Amino acid sequence: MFTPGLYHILFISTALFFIGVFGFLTRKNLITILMSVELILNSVNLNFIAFNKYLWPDKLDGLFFTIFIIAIAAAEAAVAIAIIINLYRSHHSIDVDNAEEMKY
Amino acid sequence: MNEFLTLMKPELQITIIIFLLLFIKLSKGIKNDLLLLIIQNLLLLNFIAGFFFNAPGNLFDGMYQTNTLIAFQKSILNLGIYLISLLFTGWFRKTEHLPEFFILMLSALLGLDFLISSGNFLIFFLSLELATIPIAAMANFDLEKKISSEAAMKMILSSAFSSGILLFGISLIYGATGTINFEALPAQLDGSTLQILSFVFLITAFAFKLSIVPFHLWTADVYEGSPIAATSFLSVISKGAMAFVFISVLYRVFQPMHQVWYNMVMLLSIITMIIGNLFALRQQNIKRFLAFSSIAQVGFILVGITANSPEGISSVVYFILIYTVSNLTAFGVAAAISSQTGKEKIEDYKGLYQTNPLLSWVMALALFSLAGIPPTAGFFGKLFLLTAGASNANYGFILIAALNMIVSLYYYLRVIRSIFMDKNEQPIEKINIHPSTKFAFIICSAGIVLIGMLSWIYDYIQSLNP
Amino acid sequence: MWSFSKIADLVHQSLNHTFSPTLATIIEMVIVGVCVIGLFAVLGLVLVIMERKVSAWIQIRLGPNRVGPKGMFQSLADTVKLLVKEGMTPSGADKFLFNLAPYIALIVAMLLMAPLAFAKDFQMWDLNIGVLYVSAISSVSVISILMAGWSSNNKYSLMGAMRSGAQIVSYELSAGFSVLSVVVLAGSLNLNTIIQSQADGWWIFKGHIPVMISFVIFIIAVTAETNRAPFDLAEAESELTAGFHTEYSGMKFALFFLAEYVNVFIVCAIGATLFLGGWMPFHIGHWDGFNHVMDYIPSSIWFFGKTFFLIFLIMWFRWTFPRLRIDQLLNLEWKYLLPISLFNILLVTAMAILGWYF
Amino acid sequence: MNLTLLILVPLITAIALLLMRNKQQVKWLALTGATVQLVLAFVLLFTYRNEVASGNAEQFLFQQQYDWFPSWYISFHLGVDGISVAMILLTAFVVIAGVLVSWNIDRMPKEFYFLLILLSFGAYGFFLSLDLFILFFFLEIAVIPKYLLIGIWGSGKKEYAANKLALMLMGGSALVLVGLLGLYFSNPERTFDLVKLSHLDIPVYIQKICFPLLFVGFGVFTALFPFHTWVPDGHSSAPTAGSMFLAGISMKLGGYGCLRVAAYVIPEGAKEYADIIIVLSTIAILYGAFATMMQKDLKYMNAYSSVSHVGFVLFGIGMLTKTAITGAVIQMVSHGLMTALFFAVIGMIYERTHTREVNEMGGLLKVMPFITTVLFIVGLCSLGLPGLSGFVAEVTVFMGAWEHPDFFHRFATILACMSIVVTAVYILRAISRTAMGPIKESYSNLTDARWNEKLAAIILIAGIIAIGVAPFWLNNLISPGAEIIMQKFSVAP
Amino acid sequence: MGSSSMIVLIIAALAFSSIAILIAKIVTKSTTNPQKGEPYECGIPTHGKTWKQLNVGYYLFALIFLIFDVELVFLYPWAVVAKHVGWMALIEIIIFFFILFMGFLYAHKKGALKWK
Repeated sequence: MFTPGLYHILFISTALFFIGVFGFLTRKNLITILMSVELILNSVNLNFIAFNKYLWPDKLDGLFFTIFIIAIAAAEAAVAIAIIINLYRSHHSIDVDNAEEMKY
Repeated sequence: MNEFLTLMKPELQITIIIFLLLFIKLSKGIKNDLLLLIIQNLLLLNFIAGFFFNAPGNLFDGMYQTNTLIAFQKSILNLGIYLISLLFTGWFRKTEHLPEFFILMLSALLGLDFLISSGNFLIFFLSLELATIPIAAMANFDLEKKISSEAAMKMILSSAFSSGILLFGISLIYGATGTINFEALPAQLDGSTLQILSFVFLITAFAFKLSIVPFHLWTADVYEGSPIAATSFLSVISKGAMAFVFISVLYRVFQPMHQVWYNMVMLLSIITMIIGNLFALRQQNIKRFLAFSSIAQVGFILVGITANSPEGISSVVYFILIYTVSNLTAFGVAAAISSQTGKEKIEDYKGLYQTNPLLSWVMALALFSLAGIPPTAGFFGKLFLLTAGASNANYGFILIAALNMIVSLYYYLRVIRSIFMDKNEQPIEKINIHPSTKFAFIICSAGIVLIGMLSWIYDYIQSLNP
Repeated sequence: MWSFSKIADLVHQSLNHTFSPTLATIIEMVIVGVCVIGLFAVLGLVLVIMERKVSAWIQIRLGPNRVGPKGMFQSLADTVKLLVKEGMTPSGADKFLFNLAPYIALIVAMLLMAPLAFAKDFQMWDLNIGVLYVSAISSVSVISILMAGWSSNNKYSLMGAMRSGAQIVSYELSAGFSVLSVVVLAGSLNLNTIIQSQADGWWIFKGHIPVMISFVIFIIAVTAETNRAPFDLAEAESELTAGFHTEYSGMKFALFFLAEYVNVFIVCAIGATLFLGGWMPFHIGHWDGFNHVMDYIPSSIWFFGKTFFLIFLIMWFRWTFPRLRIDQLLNLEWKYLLPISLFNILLVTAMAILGWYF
Repeated sequence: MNLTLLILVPLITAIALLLMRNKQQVKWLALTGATVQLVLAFVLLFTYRNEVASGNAEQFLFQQQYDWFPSWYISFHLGVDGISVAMILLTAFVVIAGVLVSWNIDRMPKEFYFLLILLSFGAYGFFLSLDLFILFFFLEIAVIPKYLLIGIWGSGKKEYAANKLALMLMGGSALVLVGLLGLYFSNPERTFDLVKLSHLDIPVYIQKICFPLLFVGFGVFTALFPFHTWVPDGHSSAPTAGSMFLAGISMKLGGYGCLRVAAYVIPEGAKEYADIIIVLSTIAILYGAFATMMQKDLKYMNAYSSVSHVGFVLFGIGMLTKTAITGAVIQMVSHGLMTALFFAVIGMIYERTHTREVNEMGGLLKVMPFITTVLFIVGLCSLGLPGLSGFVAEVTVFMGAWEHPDFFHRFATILACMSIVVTAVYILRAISRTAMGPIKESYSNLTDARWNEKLAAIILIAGIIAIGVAPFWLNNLISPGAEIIMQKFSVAP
Repeated sequence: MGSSSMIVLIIAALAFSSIAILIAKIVTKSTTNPQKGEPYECGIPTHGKTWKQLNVGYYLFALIFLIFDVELVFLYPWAVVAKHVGWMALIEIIIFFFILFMGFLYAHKKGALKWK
């Protein structure tokens, strides 16, 4: 049967990373931007797990890192969502184009 | 256990203060004035206690590292926090959620302390997030203001993005070397393409946090929108700690790739100085102005970082000590004015000297120090940064930096000019300054003058260098 | 004695004997899939009739009694009825999500089957992180509910979905904590290892009061998590017509219905595995004689017996307690269950370290 | 003689000034401070002469060295030779004159005097320091007070002028800084010490890099040709005392720096670029002179003539002969005194007539004889009348320049000499327009100089005449220092 | 069976449900009627937008849940080794819970756990 190797996983994770970056830079909706960031973090998780499994199976650093990334991502998302809710209350929109009180 | 207590002392102190505040919050409410007094004294104690029983050592298999220099760096941050608690008394007294603000700020400080002490990318990342997430919440503290939540949104999204990039870099380093330990990494680095790629990712993340051009775009908006205490924390303490970490990561971990990062940092430094200065030239809002000027200051810090020598570290630490005192003073004056009159434009400062001579002198001192004019400490700070940077004999680079000092002088003088020279029909009225703020101004002014003149401070920092 | 594992081995060998390994594997997979689908269907039918019978019994009435002997085939008849109903999609709905939601509900229920040990050595996937797997996959079920509620273009659906989301996520915490207390004692996340650790007595007996507290919390929490009365706010008929699946009809509704019952079965199976020893017969310490006698009862009987006992308990609740208001529901979780389970974990840990269990 | 006193006195005066509350107190305190400075400067002069007469042949006398930032090898190293003594005397003269002239200032006197004294603090420190780091430190200290002086108390386009001055001077000091760092890192001992550096052999390629940086950097202060543009604006916008300090002291900082740091430490570089210096300074001399002719405003006139006169300093340095260098130093002293006096007089006139336009004045001799007399004296000094200091200085420079036999140097010297003619034209024209002729109606009831103004003028005139009549004592004072600087050129390979 | 069982189960679930829905589609006959597509709300036409702003309480609970759930993630690895590590594990988890509980109390005090 087909078993996925390191390169397949790296391919996916890199793709995810750049999809995330692309989404972060091009999207207008704040929630979507947040989701793009989560995509980036998840691609990193994949990276860590893959490296740990295929390259350095005797060192568990990658696994630990992944757990912490998940936790931090959650905390970050919590704060971000709270802020976005607050932003929605004052701007009645979660579109970045409407958040333009400050300009050069 | 004993070792644990002594080595982790700075962090434990802060943790205790955080919990004390939490207890205070959970019990029956205390009046803001009294609470602020308690907090100020706690932070003073914290600052003083930071000088005792400092020993070098490792904890948790080198995940947590400390030495006397690191302890001193933490003391600088403690000093900054203490000054913040004094300087923005006017704002704090009006704040509805005072303990929360300090809990958040101290949590961020805790994160920064751990960040400085980190000996492993895991702790590094965790403490980095601990340091940034509360700042986003702090930025949103003026709940009713639109720009505040906008600032918080920009802060959290950009910091999340940058930590994503940082993590990607770390994961590549892990893949390339199999370790995330700072001690073990240098032996594994050979400058292969993958490592350089991952290093680029890492430096990008650092650039975000330090607001190095071209990753500075969030800085000005966040600074302007946040409450001024949060802004000052972000621009002084957070930035200072990030610089400490940046230098220690570059020197300790990426020493084998010295040539690679030297060129990168040099380029970043040049564009940061130039762009920061050019944008600062056209700012009208004092907070935005200080934001862009702090970007330019970061460019100078990078000049010192390129030295790749013990002098580089000491001059950066020394500069940040000075920068902390000077920039906080500038923010303190701006806060004192804006909390009473709500005026934040540079134009509004016209004729300030007629009504508030002392405040004007303090501001002038701070701005001169930021501009690097003798006899203020900023002169020595900048000079030593340039001297350290010049040890690579790259005089063109140093010349660019020195000329940028002139540009920066121009816009600092702009503020000085509106304070001292321009006439104004309706200058800002007499500002009532809270006694504790006055006290902070005295400390800061003394610091600005004396830190430079008393050479033993620099020598002390130099002697701490392991 | 015959056991499932021997049958499984026999099938495996004979398949490998006759076909090439790849083909054999594929055929095995097909067999497993068919078995699981069968189990699913059977479970759905049995549980529906069981619920109706139990409710009738508690309310002292007859219950279904027309179709088949004593109304045994009533649920089959229901299925046929649902099959011929038209499955509509409301005009304002988000079609894709609306149709996707029941699939996800079913996939989640199905995936949860994987680590269950139905009998001795009879398990689809002997997963080393079985407990984690179960809690991870079961969290996904809330997505299908939210998806269904959101896409229906119906206020009641949306509110029901939100309520049920809040409820499920809240109670997931207590459920997680009570599961953890067994993990602490057994020192493993592997369901099989946990079952083996109960060879000299089930945890609910070995672990004294703390584990009993965990067990009680677990039962309450899973009742809430599966949206069953008295926590069935998500589909409170009197308030929200039918909650998140108001707009569903026909077979899609049946799938939700089925998934819900299978979920009940699964959480009860997990509870039985963790606290009541799974397929492990009732053993008492080193009373070898007694233990031997108990071993004569097949392990699958033990497993299904315990599971159905728990299912019965949950059904019993439904007809005993009145429905909670949402504030009461959340209060119960956040003000009572969560602090208690936090504290309980500490107790269990202390007990585990001190060795104060049999 | 403890040289630290010379630095401490102005510093203490400045700090004490800030604590004063009363306008009278401020004035008298400032005057006391300035007097003490003058006394100290004379004490220094006499002790120095005694010391030299008693056979002390050391290059720098009264050396003091304290560690300051030992990890950078920076020390607080003070010491004087004849050149520094001359410059310190000049500073003391100008300071006391400046304080006296601005006796009647009514806008924020405390701050005004504070900044003046702070400026003098920077100047003293600069002339005394033998460590390049503290030299640079004092150089920069002397910049910002000028900015504030012009910006707050100035007139005309004061903000523009203040900005231009501050930025150009700081730009100059930035170049100096890079040059200093180059020197610092190229010597094996990592020292900023001037004495040590002068004994080290700095590689020639480093000298070739550092010399232009240092020379141009200091040259900005000295109105080196393309960088002289701050001079007219700054001088004309500044208040009287500010102009006096600017022209009298501040421009000399640059000249002293060029001589002491650029030429002395980096002789090879100086040799390399000497021709360019001569070209530029000749241009400055001629350009300054001709530009002065076009001016109608007295302050602008003096400002441009300063460009021309200070050009002689650089011209002398560029010649690289002992006589020329001595002449350059004498020119610095002479021009410092003269231009300070000139600005003081212009200030006095402006205070009374409220105009600086030459064409609007006339016949002032009748109403203010003292002031007009001083104007005569200073004008004559400026055009180089024998018996006054200007003559001595310029003649020494030309003599030094004539020592070079080749065409290039001769030609440059002749060109520079021509400027004297031009100077005579504009000075005489200006004096005749202001002092002679019929008096305007509105000016008929103007008063003559007050006691403070008289005192200031007398002090400065005394200096001018002393140099003019007895130039040898100044020459003797300076020439040992110039000798040592010259040795570097001859010894170097 | 190992991890491939996940694939098998997903396929089985998909197959089961799609077959069921397909059969239902074949068996039933559908009629169209504009009223049929209306949301089912007591027979009266729907009033206002469906996706209205929900009570902010849901978000608060979601946020608090997020924090606790993540914390639960950390407890899983801890729970496995707690018995072997011994007292240190207990002390560490007490500190952990203490911090967590302070946050919980804070949320409680702020009224975040009160349904409004």
